[in-house]
Amino acid sequence: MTPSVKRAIQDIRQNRFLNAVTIITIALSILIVSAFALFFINTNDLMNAWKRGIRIMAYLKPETPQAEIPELKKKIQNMYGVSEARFISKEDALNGLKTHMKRQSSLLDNLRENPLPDTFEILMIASSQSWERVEMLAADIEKLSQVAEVEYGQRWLERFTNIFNLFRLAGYALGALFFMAAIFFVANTIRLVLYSRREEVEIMRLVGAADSFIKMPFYIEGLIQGALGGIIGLAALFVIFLFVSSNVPQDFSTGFFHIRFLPLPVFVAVIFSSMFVGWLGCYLSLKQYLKS
Amino acid sequence: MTPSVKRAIQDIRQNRFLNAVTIITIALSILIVSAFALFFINTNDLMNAWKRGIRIMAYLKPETPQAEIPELKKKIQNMYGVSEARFISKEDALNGLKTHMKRQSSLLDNLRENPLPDTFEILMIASSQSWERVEMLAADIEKLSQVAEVEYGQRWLERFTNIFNLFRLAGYALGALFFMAAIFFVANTIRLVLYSRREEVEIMRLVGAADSFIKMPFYIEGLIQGALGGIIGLAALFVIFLFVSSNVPQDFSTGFFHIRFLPLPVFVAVIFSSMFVGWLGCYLSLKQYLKS
Amino acid sequence: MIDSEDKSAIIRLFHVYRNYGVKHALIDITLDIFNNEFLFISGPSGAGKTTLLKLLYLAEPVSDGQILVDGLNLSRIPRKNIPFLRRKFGIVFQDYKLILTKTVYENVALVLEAAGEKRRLIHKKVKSVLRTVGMEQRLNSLPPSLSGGEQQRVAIARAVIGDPNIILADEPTGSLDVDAADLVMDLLKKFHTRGATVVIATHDKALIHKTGGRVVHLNEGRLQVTPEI
Amino acid sequence: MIDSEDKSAIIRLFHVYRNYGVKHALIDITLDIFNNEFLFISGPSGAGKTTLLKLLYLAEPVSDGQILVDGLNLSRIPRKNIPFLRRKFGIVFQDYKLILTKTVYENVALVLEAAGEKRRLIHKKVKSVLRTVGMEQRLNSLPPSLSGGEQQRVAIARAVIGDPNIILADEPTGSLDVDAADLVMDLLKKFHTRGATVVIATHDKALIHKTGGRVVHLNEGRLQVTPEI
Ligand SMILES: Nc1ncnc2c1ncn2[C@@H]1O[C@H](COP(=O)(O)OP(=O)(O)OP(=O)(O)O)[C@@H](O)[C@H]1O
Ligand SMILES: Nc1ncnc2c1ncn2[C@@H]1O[C@H](COP(=O)(O)OP(=O)(O)OP(=O)(O)O)[C@@H](O)[C@H]1O
Ligand SMILES: [Mg+2]
Ligand SMILES: [Mg+2]
Repeated sequence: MTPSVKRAIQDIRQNRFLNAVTIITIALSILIVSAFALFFINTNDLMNAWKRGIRIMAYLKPETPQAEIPELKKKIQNMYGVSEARFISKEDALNGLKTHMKRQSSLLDNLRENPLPDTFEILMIASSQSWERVEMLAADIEKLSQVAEVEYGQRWLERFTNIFNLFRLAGYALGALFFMAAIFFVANTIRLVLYSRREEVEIMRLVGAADSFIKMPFYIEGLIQGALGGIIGLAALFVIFLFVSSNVPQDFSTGFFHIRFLPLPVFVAVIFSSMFVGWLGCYLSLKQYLKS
Repeated sequence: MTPSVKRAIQDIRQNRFLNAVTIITIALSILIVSAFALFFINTNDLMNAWKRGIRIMAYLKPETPQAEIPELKKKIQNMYGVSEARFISKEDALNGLKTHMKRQSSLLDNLRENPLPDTFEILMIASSQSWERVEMLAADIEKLSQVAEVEYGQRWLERFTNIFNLFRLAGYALGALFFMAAIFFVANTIRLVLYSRREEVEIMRLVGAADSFIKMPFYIEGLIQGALGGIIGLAALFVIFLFVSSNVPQDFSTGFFHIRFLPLPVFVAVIFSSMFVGWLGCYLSLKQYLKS
Repeated sequence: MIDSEDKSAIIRLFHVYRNYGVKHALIDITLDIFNNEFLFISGPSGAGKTTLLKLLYLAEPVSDGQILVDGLNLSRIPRKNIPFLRRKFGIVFQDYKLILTKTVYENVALVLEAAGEKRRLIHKKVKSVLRTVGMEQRLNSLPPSLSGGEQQRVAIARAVIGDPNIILADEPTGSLDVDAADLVMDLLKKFHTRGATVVIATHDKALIHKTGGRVVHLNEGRLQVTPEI
Repeated sequence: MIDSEDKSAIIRLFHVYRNYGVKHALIDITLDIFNNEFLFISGPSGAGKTTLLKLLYLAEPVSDGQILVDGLNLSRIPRKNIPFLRRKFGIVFQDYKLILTKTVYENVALVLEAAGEKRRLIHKKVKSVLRTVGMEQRLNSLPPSLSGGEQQRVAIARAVIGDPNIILADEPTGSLDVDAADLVMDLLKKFHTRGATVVIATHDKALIHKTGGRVVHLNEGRLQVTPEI
């Protein structure tokens, strides 16, 4: 063990209260920011699951020959953003309408001929979706010679997307705010801690210690505090996560989307960021005290 | 001005750095918590606007005489949670269906007789809505002798409500977390500030100052810091609010719901809470230093 | 030569011990300090002089034994009455214990403010006492900008401003040159003349010889009472 | 009587001034301190003794004038080299300046650690120097649990442990009884004999008379050079 590390550990022991305060502050900040990240990741999953519900219906012209269908299908499937194109013949469509209308299906029994067109139901790739992309794709499909008309989404789906964008905007604003606040709280706590130890720093300088000698243990402490704070914060988040996710309505998490914890890379990134923040807090504060 | 207030003001001047740190910490905490409150208030507004879209359709039995309609309407309107019951005759319904079906409306032209029933469209009071209430009300209406069948909402509306409940649950969890964290950060900052002033407190005690004499200026400082922090935090939130709300898609805020800032009572409550937190932070920390 | 006029004890110690862990700072101290006495507690570095004073104003509790101050048993004083006990004393701390963020004026005024005195009176008294110790020019200085001796003089001013019954002075002239020390001793004698009991802890034998008064000698925590000089 | 054997100046002050706002703490000081000299700076409280020492180790800059230490012009030393200047000095601060959260051992060891010494050597040296000042029993005590004199002895130990070229001691015996003071002065003389330059700031005339050496007298910031005693 190098002398600096030894001094850092000694120092942590000698200033238990101050170290505990710093570690808890970092842990809480990490908890907040990563709770936000967790919320966001899951909301995004949810949004994608929802968007998988967006489908474009392309009604074909009545005169389209059956033979062109497979080629047309291929054409649509090769378009950018399309994940699947399912052909629904006009007979299937009528049957579907009958089941769907249930109570009013009697009025369909009296038809002389099937008035419905052949249809392609087109699903989109979740990741590449936005309301604009859906519209662009729909316009492209409409340009195909066999397609009579295109219908996509319902009014509510558009509305929902708009609402979600509002959520997302507010979410980014809040997230950025929390993130900066967390950095401030940590830097600030470290600054107050060093403020209450400024005499010690001053004495070391007076007896001939170089700035690097003085700083080193503080930096190491900052890294240790950052690592501990990050681990504690994520552990706390996991406990809260378990609690919340066990309270989510069953049909929800077993349904079309699963609540999940932070993925491993994010997890590791959080710990490293936490260590970086611990170090940075020391760096900025020490710079101030060692200036003159 | 009482001596304590004078001493508090002197004290703020003599410890500018420490006071600035405390005030900024309180301001940031207030900013975070009230940003969350703002987000929540608006989301709730949005949710209510959405829910106003939930309507129960009560299809009447074909044999119901026209004469019973007004009485039935009155009956439904008096039911708990109902805001409006609108009668739609079977003719109106068929016309509506024709416009709605557009492309397929040709198939309705061939009908021998109108197969649709008379209908009541029932709107609910926004505030008293939950999925359970909608279901209860629907069940009650179905019990009416003239009612053949009840239809309410669509699958997606139920789903949306579920999603929103998930949002709400996660939101409460996050909100509670932020709130506690903010309290911790403030209490902690005050504690560190008092830690760096513990010698001063100790000296005052040694020269015969009573605890109340020592505490008073700290409390007054806490209140002043709380008030200033609260005002600064809310001002910052207002600036952020202006920025975010000017970036919200136009059809949104002009549409069925308006983004709004915190209402005045909440505003005032936040300032008072902020002062309380400032005081509480001092109280808890001083209690510790004055123990032995 | 200073005479103790009143022979009733104002401070009484009975078999007092003070231990820090295994270290015995004071061992079986039994001592009466009389009303209006001028007493020196002498002894080498680490003898227990400061510890003895600390026990009197309840900065620390005794490990064993009893102390009576003005008839009050210190171990029976409820927490909330400790400030009233301390106001009987004027204390010069060995390390001064000035508040570093407050000015000289505020440091000295603190004692009277804590006792609830009026601002006007405080102002007059602080100025006058600072003049006595020769610090009237430095009212608005902060302690870190004062020399060692100047800080000590402020500490002495703070100790006597409340017109205390008992003055406890721990090395009150340690940082002072002979002239300043004489000034301070004259001040303490003046308060003694006015009826105060003065207890001075010092290792400075020259000071004791010059001033006179009863001397008790501490050595490694034990008391060696010597006859009055 | 102590002789200065080598007459080349190790510290030179030319027309040095130090002002704090309107206050003139040092006025036109011109002084040579010779290699291996044993010099007393005497003067009453507030004369400027501590300020003079502070200028030497660059705790504060001069307001005007020049100071050379070991041939280096202090106003030309780049910031990053200040630690090396300070390592030439062993300093006893008037207020000790011990780190309150570190043990006696750690406080003293700090100087050698900062200079990059090996742990083994540090251990040996710290123990030996603490023995010399009679504090070998208190290695693991924190400064607040030491008596005033004990703290001062630790401060002295820290000042001499680096085997400094120049020892600056500000009232090094102010909190010590006669025996402990003699011990400390003997220690300083020993370092002087080994070749160190010793500068002692004190108001204690008795100490000066007893020890001998050159004396310069400060009064209200002005130097009055008296002939060698
Ligand atoms: N809190 C403490 N913990 C451990 N030991 C202590 C504590 N306070 C004092 N001591 C020890 O008790 C002994 C007496 O200390 P005290 O301060 O009373 O000495 P003193 O007579 O005032 O000496 P000086 O003249 O050097 O000030 C010393 O050895 C000191 O180290
Ligand atoms: N930072 C400062 N600001 C203002 N005045 C100061 C400052 N430092 C020192 N002084 C003043 O300069 C004068 C000289 O102070 P210095 O500490 O050098 O005295 P000293 O000779 O060491 O006295 P003592 O024997 O009492 O320690 C004093 O009057 C002091 O108040
Ligand atoms: Mg003492
Ligand atoms: Mg001095």
